[in-house]
Amino acid sequence: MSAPLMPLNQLDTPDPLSPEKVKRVLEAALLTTSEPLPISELRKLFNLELNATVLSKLLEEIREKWLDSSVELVSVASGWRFQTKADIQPYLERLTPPKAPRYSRAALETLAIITYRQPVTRGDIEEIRGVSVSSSVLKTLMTRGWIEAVGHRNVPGKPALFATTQHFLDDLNLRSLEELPPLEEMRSLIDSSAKNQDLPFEIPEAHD
Amino acid sequence: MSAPLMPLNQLDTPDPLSPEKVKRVLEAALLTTSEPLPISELRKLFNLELNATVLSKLLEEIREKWLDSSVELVSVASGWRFQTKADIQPYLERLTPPKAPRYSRAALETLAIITYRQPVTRGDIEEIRGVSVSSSVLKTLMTRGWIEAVGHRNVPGKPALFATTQHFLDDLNLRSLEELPPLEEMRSLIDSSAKNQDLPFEIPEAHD
Amino acid sequence: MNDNSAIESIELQPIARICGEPLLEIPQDLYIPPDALEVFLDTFQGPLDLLLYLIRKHNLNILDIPMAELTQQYMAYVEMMRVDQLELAAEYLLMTALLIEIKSRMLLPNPKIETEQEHDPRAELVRRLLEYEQMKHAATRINELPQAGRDFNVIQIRIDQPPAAVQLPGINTDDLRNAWMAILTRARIHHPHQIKRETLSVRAYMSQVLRDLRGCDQVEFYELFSPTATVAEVIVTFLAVLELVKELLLEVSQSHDAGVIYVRSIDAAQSA
Repeated sequence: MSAPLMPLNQLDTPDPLSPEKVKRVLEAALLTTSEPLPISELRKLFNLELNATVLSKLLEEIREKWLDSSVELVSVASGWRFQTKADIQPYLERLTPPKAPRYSRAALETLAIITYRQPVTRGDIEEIRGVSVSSSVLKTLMTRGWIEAVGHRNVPGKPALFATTQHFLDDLNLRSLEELPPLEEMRSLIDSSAKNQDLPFEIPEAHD
Repeated sequence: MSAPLMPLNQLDTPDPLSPEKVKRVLEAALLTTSEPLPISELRKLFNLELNATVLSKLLEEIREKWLDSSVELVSVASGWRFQTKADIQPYLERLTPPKAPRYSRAALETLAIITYRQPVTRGDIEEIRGVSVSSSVLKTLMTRGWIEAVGHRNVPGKPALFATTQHFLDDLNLRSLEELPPLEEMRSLIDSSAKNQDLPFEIPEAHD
Repeated sequence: MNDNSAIESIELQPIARICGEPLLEIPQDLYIPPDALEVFLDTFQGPLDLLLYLIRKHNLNILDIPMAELTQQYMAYVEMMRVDQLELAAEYLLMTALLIEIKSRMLLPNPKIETEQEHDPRAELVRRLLEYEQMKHAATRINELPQAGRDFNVIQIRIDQPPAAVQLPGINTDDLRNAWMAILTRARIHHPHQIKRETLSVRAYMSQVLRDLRGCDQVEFYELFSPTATVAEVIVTFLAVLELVKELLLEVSQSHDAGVIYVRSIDAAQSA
């Protein structure tokens, strides 16, 4: 067993805090919590006596140790968490029907617009989609905790501005919005070989 | 890897169901549920194609594999479940400090009356609060060692007279009752909250 | 870049089924059988979506959309939609109006000098179509990402909680004060209540005197006063004794003039 990482506090923790012990404690904490735990929270396990670097290193070791298992340690937006691997999902679904709903196209498009154009108002979403956005779609995404109103635009009616939440990133296994697939450039809508004469305007480029 | 336990169902599960795979699935299922899972339930993971004996044997193997970990697989009345080991508990409690219990309003008011009006009978407390005082409230405060009966009033029924104890002062870090917020200060607070009308009672004053 | 036929060949999946009959594609003339309208509305997210479909899958040139026919048919749908989908009808109607506007402007002699490109309605429509298409793709990509609860589950096992040491509620002096204030406020609201003018220290010493007398038959008066007591303490103790006598909690007796004064708790006297 390796040398203790910090002096033994007899009253509080009866055994010396070896890296092995720290890893045991980290594992137990992460296995018992469904919410991701940030390093700042994990430090509390050791009365803040271990720094973030040490914990990151040990978490990485735990992650590697579990690689071959049916469960993996991942780092998402709000912190570290254990989760099952995708190949296990078909089995687990036999036990409990999938909890997550399948979203309608309207909901997914609304979510995409909020994700890539945030913060946006309902009006902005309607402008892009060309149809009205039903309240139920926004409510569904809010109930899931994926979007939230982060403010109001200072125009008549003071419409709410929606943005995605950290929970949304967590649920998609992402650490930040930057990890989302980048927006694709769309193929031009006007065929250059079309019989029409020169276009009297420039086609705007898709940009983000 | 051992021989498949059952014929491969191509559509449903792409890889052969080796004992290793079964154990991976069992582990994942047990790690995702905090409730114990009975064998009858675990069999559903494999479309009931594995019998209870096989599963019990594999569960036993999983249990042994986890023995040295901070988490253990146990078999309880309603089935199998993973749980943390007791030696990890002190660490986990640092993460989620148990929420401090609070006294009810009735208990706090009773205590305040005994503190400021001592010695008082239960009848006195009821008269001041305008509602009856449950025995459990008095019992709670007595068990805590904060109040005690210091005598009896010589009226029919000889009700006990309650007073606060030294232990109560100790617990509140007070040297004497005089260190409690003076009642005079309270009067000004009450006065400021009372708009117009005269108070229908005299405010007690603290002055020596 | 003429991949028209290629697209057509893979696009043989029915876009909808009407009464079991597959609707293979939206005809170029935009005629939609009335029975199919509902499915049609479900299939497309709105006029932008429909237009995008027509342009992408049928390589329809925005400029070549047969406006007269389209308008006629759209008007018919709008009539049908008005029953319960007035809002949606309005959106299709708006799109039709926009297309007609574009068409009519394109038919006008082309003024070669376009000063402000942004004001070309066709440019604006193309921009919107591209933006919408981009978001449609993004939606698909987001939906393909692994999703908690759908593609994986988070781990949560039980904490083996040993019977925790009972934690007692803590209070502080503010709690007491607030409780007392609540009582006073309530008393003021509900009924006139006489609370006597007394000092806290006297009440505290009353308790102390009773406590001192507990278990004794009687004590001599001077025993109630600590030899180390300050003058103030002596006075307060004396006031406490007087108050206790007044409240019939103490009995003070003296058998003869200048004799020993005895103090006994009436409670003790009764039970003795």
